[in-house]
Amino acid sequence: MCLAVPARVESLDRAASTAVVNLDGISKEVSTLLLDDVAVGDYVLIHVGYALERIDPEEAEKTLTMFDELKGVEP
Amino acid sequence: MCLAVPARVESLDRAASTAVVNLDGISKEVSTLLLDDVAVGDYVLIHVGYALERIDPEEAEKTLTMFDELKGVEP
Amino acid sequence: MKYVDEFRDGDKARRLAELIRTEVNPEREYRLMEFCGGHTHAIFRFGIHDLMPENLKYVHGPGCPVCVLPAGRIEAAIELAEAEDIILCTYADLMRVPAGRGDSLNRARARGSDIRMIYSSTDALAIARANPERQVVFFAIGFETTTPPTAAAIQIAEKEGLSNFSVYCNHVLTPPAMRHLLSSGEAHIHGILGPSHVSTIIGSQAYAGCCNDYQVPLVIAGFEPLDVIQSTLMLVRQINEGRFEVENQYSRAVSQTGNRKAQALMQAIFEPRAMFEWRGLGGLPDSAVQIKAAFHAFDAEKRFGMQAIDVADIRGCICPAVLRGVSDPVDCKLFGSICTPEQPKGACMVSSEGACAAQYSYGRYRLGGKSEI
Amino acid sequence: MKYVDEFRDGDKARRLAELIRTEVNPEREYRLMEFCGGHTHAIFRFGIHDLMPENLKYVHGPGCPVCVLPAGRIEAAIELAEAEDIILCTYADLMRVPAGRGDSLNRARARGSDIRMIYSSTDALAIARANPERQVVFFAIGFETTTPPTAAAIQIAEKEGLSNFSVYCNHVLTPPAMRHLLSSGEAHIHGILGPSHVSTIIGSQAYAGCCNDYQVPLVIAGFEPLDVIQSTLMLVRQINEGRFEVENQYSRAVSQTGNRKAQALMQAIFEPRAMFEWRGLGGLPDSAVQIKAAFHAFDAEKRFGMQAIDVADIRGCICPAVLRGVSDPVDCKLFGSICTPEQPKGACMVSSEGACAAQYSYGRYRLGGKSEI
Amino acid sequence: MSRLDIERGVVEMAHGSGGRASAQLIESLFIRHLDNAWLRQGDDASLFDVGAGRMVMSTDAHVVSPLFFPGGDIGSLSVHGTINDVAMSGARPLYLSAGFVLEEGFPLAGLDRIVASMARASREADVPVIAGDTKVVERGKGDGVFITTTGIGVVPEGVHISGDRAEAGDMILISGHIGDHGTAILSSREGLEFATAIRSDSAALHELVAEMVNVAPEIHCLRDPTRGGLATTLNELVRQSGVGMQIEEGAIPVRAEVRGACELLGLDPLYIANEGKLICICPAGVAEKVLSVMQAHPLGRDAAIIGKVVEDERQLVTMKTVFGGLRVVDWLAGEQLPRIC
Amino acid sequence: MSRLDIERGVVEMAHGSGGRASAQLIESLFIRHLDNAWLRQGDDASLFDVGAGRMVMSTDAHVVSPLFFPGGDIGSLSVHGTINDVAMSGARPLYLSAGFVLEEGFPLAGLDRIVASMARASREADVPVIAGDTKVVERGKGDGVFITTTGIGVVPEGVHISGDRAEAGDMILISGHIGDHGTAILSSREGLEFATAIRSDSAALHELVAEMVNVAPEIHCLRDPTRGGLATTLNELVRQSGVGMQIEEGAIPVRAEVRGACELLGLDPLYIANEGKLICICPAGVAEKVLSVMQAHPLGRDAAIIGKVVEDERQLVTMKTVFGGLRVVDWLAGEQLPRIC
Ligand code: SF4
Ligand code: SF4
Ligand SMILES: [Mg+2]
Ligand SMILES: [Mg+2]
Ligand SMILES: [Mg+2]
Ligand SMILES: [Mg+2]
Ligand SMILES: [Mg+2]
Ligand SMILES: [Mg+2]
Ligand SMILES: [Mg+2]
Ligand SMILES: [Mg+2]
Ligand SMILES: [Mg+2]
Ligand SMILES: [Mg+2]
Repeated sequence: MCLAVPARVESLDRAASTAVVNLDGISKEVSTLLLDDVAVGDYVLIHVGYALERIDPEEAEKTLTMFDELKGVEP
Repeated sequence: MCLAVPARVESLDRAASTAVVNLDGISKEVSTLLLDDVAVGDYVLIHVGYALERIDPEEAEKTLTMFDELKGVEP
Repeated sequence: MKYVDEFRDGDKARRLAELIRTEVNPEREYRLMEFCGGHTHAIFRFGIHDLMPENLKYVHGPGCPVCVLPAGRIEAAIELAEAEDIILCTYADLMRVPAGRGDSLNRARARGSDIRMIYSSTDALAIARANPERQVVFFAIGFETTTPPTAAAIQIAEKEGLSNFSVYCNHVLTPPAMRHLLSSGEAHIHGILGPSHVSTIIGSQAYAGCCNDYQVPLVIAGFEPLDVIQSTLMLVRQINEGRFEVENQYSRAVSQTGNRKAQALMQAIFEPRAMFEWRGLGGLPDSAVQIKAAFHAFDAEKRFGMQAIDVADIRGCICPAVLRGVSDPVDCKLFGSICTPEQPKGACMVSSEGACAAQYSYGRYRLGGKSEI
Repeated sequence: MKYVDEFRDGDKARRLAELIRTEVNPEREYRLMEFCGGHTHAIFRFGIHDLMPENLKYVHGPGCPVCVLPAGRIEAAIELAEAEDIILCTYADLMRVPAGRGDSLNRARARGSDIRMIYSSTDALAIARANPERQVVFFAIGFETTTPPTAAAIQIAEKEGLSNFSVYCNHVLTPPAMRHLLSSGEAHIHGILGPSHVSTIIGSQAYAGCCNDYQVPLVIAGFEPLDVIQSTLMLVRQINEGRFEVENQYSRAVSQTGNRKAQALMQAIFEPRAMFEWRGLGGLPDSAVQIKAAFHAFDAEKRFGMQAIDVADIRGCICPAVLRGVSDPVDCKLFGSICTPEQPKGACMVSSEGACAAQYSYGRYRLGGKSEI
Repeated sequence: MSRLDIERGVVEMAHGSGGRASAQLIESLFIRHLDNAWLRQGDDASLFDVGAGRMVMSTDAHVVSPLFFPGGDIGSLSVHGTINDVAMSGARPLYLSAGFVLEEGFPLAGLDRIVASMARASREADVPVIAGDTKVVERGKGDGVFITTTGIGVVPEGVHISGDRAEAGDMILISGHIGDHGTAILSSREGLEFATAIRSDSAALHELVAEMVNVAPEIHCLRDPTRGGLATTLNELVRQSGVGMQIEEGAIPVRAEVRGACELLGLDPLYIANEGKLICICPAGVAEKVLSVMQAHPLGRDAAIIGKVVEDERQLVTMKTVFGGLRVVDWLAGEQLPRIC
Repeated sequence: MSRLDIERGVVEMAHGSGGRASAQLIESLFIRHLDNAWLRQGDDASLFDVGAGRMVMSTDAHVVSPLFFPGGDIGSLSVHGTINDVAMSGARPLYLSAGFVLEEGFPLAGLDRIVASMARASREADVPVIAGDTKVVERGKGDGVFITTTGIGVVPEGVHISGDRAEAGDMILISGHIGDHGTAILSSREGLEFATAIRSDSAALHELVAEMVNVAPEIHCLRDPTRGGLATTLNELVRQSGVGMQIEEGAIPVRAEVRGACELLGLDPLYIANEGKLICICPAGVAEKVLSVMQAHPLGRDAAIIGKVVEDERQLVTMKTVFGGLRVVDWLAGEQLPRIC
């Protein structure tokens, strides 16, 4: 449930509480009403035209690092 | 101006002040609000969906008779 | 078609025409104004003029409701339709009549206004009943023939309490226009083919004063070709005999006093309008009707505060002179080149009763020039 | 696609799966409920189940907003759209969901109701602004992820004084449903793949009590296939180790406390609903929200006096059992014959998150039978 | 196989999606009625063999309102209309294609009736519909059903029929009463309803044409006077050929009912549409022979010679009225609408 | 001669009346752009010579919204679409016809742009539009412009391409990236607007096809994956041929932007429409040769072998995911709509 995709914030219109986000060459205006302190360059999760939450790059990195335990495993 | 055609009254709906008139096989419902005492069989002049006036058969006959003075005239 | 076919007999027409040819005085001119567009249409559609002697000329009159409606009143209707969320109902005849700047109801409709063509005033009522949440305005035009049906609609709307129905009233009166034409004398008319269906309502006596005052004979003439030719003969005889009476060729439908019920209905709903602008004739006092104060709720001009709009004359269009019987359509430089029924510049090129349209669509064989699409 | 492609790496997926295969205890069963339809979809779309050991089974949960919406509430929306001159706005997902008697919003639209699909609650506001003379009703559905955008729309409408906008609120809450499932115990679940995007709003702590009370491990899992597989491994390990903690695999988007701003907005506009009917689960107390009294003007149920409608269950459809994790779609006799995504009988055959639709559209290669159109 | 509820169902957007719903609609409705090997084959294009020679192609979009009218419906009309346009080159029609634009919400029962009627017309004419396409538009963006048909045919050796071949001296023939189709449509149009026994003349004229070109391959022009009526079609031919025409009002067959309806609404039968009539222009020498063949065919029973082609650099169609007066018969200007004056 | 105010005018009912206004519209707009001897001739049907052989006929109704989109418009689309359907039989397209349904009030400037674009597409493809028809419907009963085009073509000797000829062992090729057209349309659809550099792939594929059948007349099937996308088109072929198919997700060319748009809206590129791509199914022995020819052509530069035909009495299309998992690739169900869950 709840389709949401991570997209990069390209620009912000703080007065209107909107941002233009980009997802692999697709730009779309979304509402930032649900998020304080969004910054250009942030990755945010987009759901029904709203930015739901920021993606934390360090946590993402950590998760990816956990895959390193796969080294040596033969599929 | 004022396109109007003579049509024969086929039936009457006195309550609704309408008549069904017939013009060479074309039947159409018209309003009789502008005419008192319309009778089935009368020919009436139809204009914008209203019966305007009865055609007087005797007067029509008289007019046609006037054409008789044409007898003998060579076109 | 009973009461139609008998009056379209070609053989009788030729005999009648022959009689006219023998009776006309070759030394003089006979300029007969067909007041009504209905006669204009019959003359061209059936080719009556070809049957007439050279010195008898039909002069077109102002009796075409769409032709005499000033562009400004169409413009006002378009403005209303564009400004308010209304349904504007009107007779199809009006759709192509030029308003200002090449505009028309047709084009306003194409641009998005809700403009609907109706066949009868009862259709406008039906639309109002079916759309209670919207205002329905009936753009009404016409002479005394078409006025009673409008009056009937207002009466019904009042009875039903149809609060979303109103009428943009543009009904005009025949006798004042006729008086105006005769008083100016510019058209040099020797006789008048009098209105047929208008007269069924107002009666033949309505013209008596006019004929007397201006010493012009008038024959109330039916719209079928034999009616027109017979009435022509009657006029020729009056002229030859120096009479200026009201005669009634169309006695099968027209009485002396007209349709009293329709007259009463008109009087119940309408009252004279102090001044009304006619295309061609200018402002004429007491030449039109307006909705009485008691029915103001049904008067679109009042309800929507409609304002008269001034639309500049079309450059080169001589409609005004054509409608006064002073000029012939072919005198117009735009006729058939810039102005055609497809892209009419003036109102007279729209209705098939308009003198220019009748001339162009039916009478062009008399003229030169290649026919273009 | 950053933060997407890294989590769809097929090679890593196979290695992770291998690890799971080595770590599972071949002597026991692992029944893991993917609570969310998003996980169901990922499992079938990417073919994750084929990578899993035989004794590890994904059990589908009720986490698909359109699947759990009772037919009666769709029926009520259709009745409203047909009775009043409204514009009904809704997410496209809802359009094909069966209401009673084979009806759907799609069919109501085809019959003439003005039903419009929107992408965002802001679109519903835009429609309301563009149609001030008509009532615009937003048929809102969804879990805690989709609720804040609805709250935002109501807040904006109030600020703007948008008096023709209202919301038919069908937002439901995740933890009560989860508790209900665990308390019944019928699904025999050993671990839960916890909601990803719901958790971005409500935070990971929201499940702590649940896990404790029912001694079931839960891993909040992202929706990408590697997320699902990694979370599966994490669950296997908890199960093997006898732990029942809330772990957060989706830490890149989910914090312990969630999105406080979104939570505050929800609390400003909504309040718990004493009782809400779920398809499959029945009436659950405090399992949904309703619009607070202060915003009743924006509550379509209040504004239009909408009544709950009882729609009989579809004969043979085992959606309720599927949504409770008790049955598998293929246990349904209608599956793939009478019931297909084209002509769904139950809600689970509509959304591509619905367990039946996912099974049919993506997983049918495991079954026999010729594919029909 | 049919999962369509033809009795109670309506057209839905999904029926135009190109997916399974589209396939169901095509199989259980279109192919069921129009059944032939080409449609069953289900390819993007349909294959057929031809011999070397001259072919023709013609297309017409059909948007009639109302969809069902006395004497036909949009289905039969769309078959007849295109067969006729192909036949007006003297050709033998071979195949038709049909493109449908359906409005969301249109009852499947109505569509079923239309396609059945189309299939009947196609069978009776022996011209199969071998290719088709269906699109669905949202409610309010269409008007029930639009059908665009395209036809191809082969022209017999020695036949050279075209609108630019009318010559001074040629005779002008009409295959029967004019105005029936337009009158039938008017009679059932909303807000204008009147009762009449008049039915649309909608019919496929290719067999009549085949007999005509058989006896008189030297026919110069054939054309079906559809939209715009006899008047407009004669003007088209006059313009193409650079000639003039003179017709006789009294010679033109018009039914009493059509005249009646025209008088009532202020219309002219010359401008009323026909869908089963043709105008033939041929050298005077063969006119009587052609007329006999026409009159011997059920669809030309009331055929008549109505005038002749003349030299006229003004390119006018003129008509001798029953009075002996003369008038121009012009192109239709604007739309053909009822008038009050 | 033109009395049309193309710059500021709009379509009026009279333009569809069949009278003088119709003639003006056709002469000053349609014929001006699509100019050729057939249209200038002005007959009901257009004549051409053919040699003996096998011909094909195909038709498509075009109702795209919006009418203008990145990379094309309904005019070019209506030419490409039908040329492609003709070409998918291996045929060389010869001629097109076009039937227009115009909505009252549509700007003539927009119509002019559409017809100009159509003319350009037709010229570039060297397939003339030789017959046409135009109807006008009242405002609110259409959607600007609908265009139904029909095409005919000739099939070269030795070519036998049909959707029912796929055989187990055949290879499945796609001529390039999928989903461009549908993504471009979505990006400009009201209420869904997003910015992207993606343009419709709308293109005429007949020259590519000519080269393919030239090197490999033994090609079994060709089809353009339009509405319903690659997924639905493969299912159609599976059904026609009574086989199964296995494709490789990783082998299917999809642009990043198309994937992005699909992720954002919850769609699947496999179901997104294409208007300049083809699926080719051929014996494995010629697959590489066909692929080379495709890749050497500008419209097949990114062609790829994406899978193979297998025996499968269940008639399923299955796909190996990039994971190594397997999934069914089903027909499109309902419409392709953005989803939230
Ligand atoms: S021809 Fe046209 S422009 Fe000239 S007077 Fe008549 S209506 Fe006016
Ligand atoms: S297959 Fe259909 S009928 Fe059966 S449980 Fe699923 S949705 Fe219900
Ligand atoms: Mg044609
Ligand atoms: Mg035709
Ligand atoms: Mg024709
Ligand atoms: Mg097609
Ligand atoms: Mg409609
Ligand atoms: Mg096709
Ligand atoms: Mg196609
Ligand atoms: Mg195709
Ligand atoms: Mg045509
Ligand atoms: Mg529209």
